[in-house]
Amino acid sequence: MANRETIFNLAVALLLLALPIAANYAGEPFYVTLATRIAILSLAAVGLNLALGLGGLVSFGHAAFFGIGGYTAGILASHAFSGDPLIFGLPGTKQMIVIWLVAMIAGGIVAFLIGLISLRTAGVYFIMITLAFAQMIFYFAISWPAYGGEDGLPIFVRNQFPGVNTLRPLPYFLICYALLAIGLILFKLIADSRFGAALQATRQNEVRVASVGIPPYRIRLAAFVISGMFTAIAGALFADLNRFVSPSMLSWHLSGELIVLIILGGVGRLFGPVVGAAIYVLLEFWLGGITERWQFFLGLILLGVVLFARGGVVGLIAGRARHG
Amino acid sequence: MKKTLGALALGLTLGLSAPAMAENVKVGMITTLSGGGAGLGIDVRDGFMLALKNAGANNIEVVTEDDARKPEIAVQLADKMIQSDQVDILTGIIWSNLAMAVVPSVVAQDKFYLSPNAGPSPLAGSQCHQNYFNVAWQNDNLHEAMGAYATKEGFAKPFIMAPNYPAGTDALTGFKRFYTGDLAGEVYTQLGQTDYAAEIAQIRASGADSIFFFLPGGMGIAFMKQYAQSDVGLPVLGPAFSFSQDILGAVGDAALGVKNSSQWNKDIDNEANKMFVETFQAEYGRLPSLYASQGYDTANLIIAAAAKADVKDADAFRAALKEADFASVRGDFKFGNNNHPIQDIYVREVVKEGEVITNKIIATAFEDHQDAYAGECGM
Amino acid sequence: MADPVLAISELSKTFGALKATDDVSLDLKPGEIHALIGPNGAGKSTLINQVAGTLKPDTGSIRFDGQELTGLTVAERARRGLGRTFQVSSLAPEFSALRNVMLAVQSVQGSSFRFFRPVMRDTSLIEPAMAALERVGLADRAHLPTSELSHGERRQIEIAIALALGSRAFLLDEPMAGMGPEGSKKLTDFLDGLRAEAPILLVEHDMNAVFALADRISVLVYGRVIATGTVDEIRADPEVRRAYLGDEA
Amino acid sequence: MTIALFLEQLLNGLQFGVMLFLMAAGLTLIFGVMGLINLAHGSLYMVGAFACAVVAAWSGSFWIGLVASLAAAAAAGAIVELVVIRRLYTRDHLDQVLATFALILIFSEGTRWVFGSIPLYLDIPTLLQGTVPLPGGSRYQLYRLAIIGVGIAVAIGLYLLITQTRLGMRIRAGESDREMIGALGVDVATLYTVVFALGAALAGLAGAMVGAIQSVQVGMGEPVLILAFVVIVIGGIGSIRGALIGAVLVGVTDTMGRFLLPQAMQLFLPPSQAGLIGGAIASMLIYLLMAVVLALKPRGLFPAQA
Repeated sequence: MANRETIFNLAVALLLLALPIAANYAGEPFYVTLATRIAILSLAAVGLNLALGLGGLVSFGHAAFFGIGGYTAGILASHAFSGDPLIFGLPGTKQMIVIWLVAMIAGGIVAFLIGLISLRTAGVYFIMITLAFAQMIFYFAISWPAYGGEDGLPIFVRNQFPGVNTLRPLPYFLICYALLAIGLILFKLIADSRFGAALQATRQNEVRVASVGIPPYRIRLAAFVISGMFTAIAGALFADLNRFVSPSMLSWHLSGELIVLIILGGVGRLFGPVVGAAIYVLLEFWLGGITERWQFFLGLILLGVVLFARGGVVGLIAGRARHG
Repeated sequence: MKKTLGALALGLTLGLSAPAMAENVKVGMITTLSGGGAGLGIDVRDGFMLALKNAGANNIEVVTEDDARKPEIAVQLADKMIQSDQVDILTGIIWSNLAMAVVPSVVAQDKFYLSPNAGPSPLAGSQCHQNYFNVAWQNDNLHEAMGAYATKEGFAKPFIMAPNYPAGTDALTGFKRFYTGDLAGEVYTQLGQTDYAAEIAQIRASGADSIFFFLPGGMGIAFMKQYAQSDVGLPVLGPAFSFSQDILGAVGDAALGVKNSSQWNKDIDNEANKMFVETFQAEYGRLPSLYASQGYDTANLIIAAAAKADVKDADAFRAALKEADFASVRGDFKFGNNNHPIQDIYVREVVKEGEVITNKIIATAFEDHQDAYAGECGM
Repeated sequence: MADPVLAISELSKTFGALKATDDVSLDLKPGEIHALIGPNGAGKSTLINQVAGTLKPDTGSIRFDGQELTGLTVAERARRGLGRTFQVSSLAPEFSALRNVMLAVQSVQGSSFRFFRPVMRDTSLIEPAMAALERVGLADRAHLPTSELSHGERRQIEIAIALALGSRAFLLDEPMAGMGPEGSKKLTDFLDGLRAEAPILLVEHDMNAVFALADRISVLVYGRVIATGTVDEIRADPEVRRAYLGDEA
Repeated sequence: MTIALFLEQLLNGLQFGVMLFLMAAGLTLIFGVMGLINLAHGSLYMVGAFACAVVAAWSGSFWIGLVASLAAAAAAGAIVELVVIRRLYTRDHLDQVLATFALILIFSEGTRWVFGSIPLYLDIPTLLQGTVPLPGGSRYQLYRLAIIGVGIAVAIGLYLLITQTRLGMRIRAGESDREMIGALGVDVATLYTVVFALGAALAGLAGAMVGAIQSVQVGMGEPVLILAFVVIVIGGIGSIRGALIGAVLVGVTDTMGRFLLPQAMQLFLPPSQAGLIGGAIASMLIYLLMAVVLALKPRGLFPAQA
């Protein structure tokens, strides 16, 4: 089924891989860093897209999972660095794979707890209660002194991945790119699966789903947990990219930005988050280089997209979404 | 008058840089120019640029970028400046949390970092680094000065207050390091809090004889306005941050009489400072703040070091920086073992000069003060 | 006589001052079509919604296959075999007819928590769904989005969904609404055969269909059942005549 | 701790709540009538504060500044409604969140462009300077009592407006059935512009009144915005009564939490630890309150008719 959207998606995937590699060999490693940032934010937004795009769950609190992933990386690395045991005598670690697993589990558990209460509500109430939970965690992180509070927590040397020199920009980019690819494949599989069918139907018509005997609450909760896990892994990657974690990863601005990425790219579209993240990061970088007033122009551009490009950029290019 | 001063200073600086023809230096400035707290970044940048202009230092190229007060953007910009712009020195960061995000990885990549404002304690102590120089103060310094001043003035029951975040706890710790008497109360407010009625009621009920508070930015403005209206009327002490020139205008008469600690003020009597204050006003049409003075000193430190050594020769340049052989607007200035300043800290009082509300030095809290973390630094 | 499949007893529900359901008792026996008629606003849909679980009754009980339904969610009741259609069709509008029915199939298979196999290549879902659509005569429209189908066709999808659920009782809320005479005739024939599979509680305004199909009829007026009986008994019932025709006789 | 201090703190909580109500009332009104989530409400609050500060500095009178703040915020609201917001009524909440998020960026950076980054000066009017005695020997700031008064007046005014006037009738009709009032010949477009401008004016009023005791600077609207959302969600979105009760609940919870929690912690912790931990919990308290309310009543305390 090689339709326009598939071709467009492939082109985006190839560009996101080829450009950083080219930049690296052209002696411009910074663009590799920029592409890494795009890949990581994309992965976080792919996670949110699962809840928001497929399930219609407008979470204004996904920064919570992003930050939890980040703090998992930071805390495990800092314990590995200092040699102090974590809890129950368990040591910290510098292995990314372990960190990702722990981040996923931590993100999943918190998403389960937040979802358990939040999913009782709907609409604007859901938007606001997810925001409230994220704010709770944000304030906790700021005022909890053990891991740096507002000052944040540095990761002195980027964590390790077997057989890869993660300190150099390109290999680290490739790790992030690979995880994004896995994330996109999982998203596609889930969207097309029985669970995905139930989830998308829940967004369209909750009563219908219940009256065929599928419990919408449990479907949504599962989607929210999976979504939180994706975003938590992205948070761990982001911490390693910056070699630093701070409560700003938990701020409501970040939750807003993740939503912005998705709308910019196209809600519910497979590559919506990727396209959105690429445009947002490049705009931020490009405008920031031109003028101190870049936020003003960023605002104007976002406004233009909402008002005149419904369905986001992917929608603009590949036409309306179709469901089988 | 203004012209002669400028020419004189120009001559002085040229005289200094005459021996070795200064090598080119590329400086990356990451500072906050948009969003909350942009005023501080703008002052640091303006002070820095003014110093380059006054010295005619066209061998120093500056790349300036806005971090919007977000750590992850600051880190990204640092990567860009090192990887793409190939800068030799980074500077400009205002906030401790951003400094903690950027500095360790910058110095690990063998670049120099000169802090014009933030001085978080880990960077002064256990995580100090030979390539990291702080040209402002260690975060605790101004609070320590106020603690010493409170002791000297015989206050017996201060009520102390700061926001609940690391710089806030450091502030109260710093104060208590030099004030060891009784406290009427110790309160941590929420970061970003704007209403202080509850705290003011507690102060009134606590039987305090004075108040020490650290509330930077809008929080301090809000507290001072509300406090002045409350008729509590106790003497107020604080660090310079809540009473710097950029904020006093918004607080208005409510700030008059407040004692605050600073390593700089516009009435410090030396040639460099006179020229700084004069030319800053001429250039930007406003009085300089302490942030501007720190930016100005940072630039002059770089100019002086670049005149002595090539920045590509890291060891020589580091030694040149460490000498701190420049005319600081603060007067005496030298670096301690941990590359943090050893300097005098003054007590200022907020006064009205004509229609302008500003600060005047009334006492010296510390002479040649060094921070408390220097001993933890292995250098 | 066989035990009733569905037994509603002493059910009441009020909205503010309005008694939408007033001490209603009725039952549904195996193999029968029990029609529920009454003027607009008599509380027919409210009653269906309480049985299906979308509304909570204030008092009373609903037993299905001898088990109490009170306290169970909509989804749990559906899984026990209560298949319903809605007065205003309620489908997933972006999905095709086929995918709507496939949802019911996956529910029956108890398998909504499968994350990887693409549904559109899953014959174990597609085949039963197509079979159900075929039975209601919609096989050739299976791949169109439901938002592009007519009202009547959406009704048929709902019935196909109830079939695919393998329901052991059907709650059909005005299935004939929005259908032309020919469609109504076909559906009437279809329902006639369906009762052998599972009994039907039928809310319907089309009296030709009701009189043609119903084994028993209950008449609901202002939330109360004023009469229950065979077609002939109801036709002759004076209270029903009064309620419907204003007949004083 | 004395009874007098406790009462004073209660009054502080009430005052904080009333302040939040001024902000939340406009937000909930706009949501109730138009179904719009307006993240840019905080920007209108900022517009009010800046207008008041600038005009008060120019004219020398706080009161002229106050009038200017109402006018400026209402005008800004009307313009935003005409240019942007009216295209969003038919969109889902997602588009509204993004568009009004973009408006925050535009307003904040635009204001900084015009006024710079340095906070502006705005003092309370001479008439309301000073304090009045409270029973129990304490003193209370007159201006804060005035805020409570204004808040109560606004609550009564809104109640009368909605129950007693033609405009209010239309607003209520708009809440219950949007298509219907259009069909009845009411000019819906104008009604919406008026309601939006009214909500904006309330935000502007709050900004001006609060600006006089806080700090007039770019970004001042954002923390208040989040609190206002917490308030209307607790109260039930669209309900003015809910906003009032929600606001007072949040105000009192926050103030009493900040006041009492550190003291309670002192029972088993050293003072500076107690302050830290108590403060940390206090800062999460209102979000906790919101989570509890929504867990028990998913549509808030006073759900408006759907």
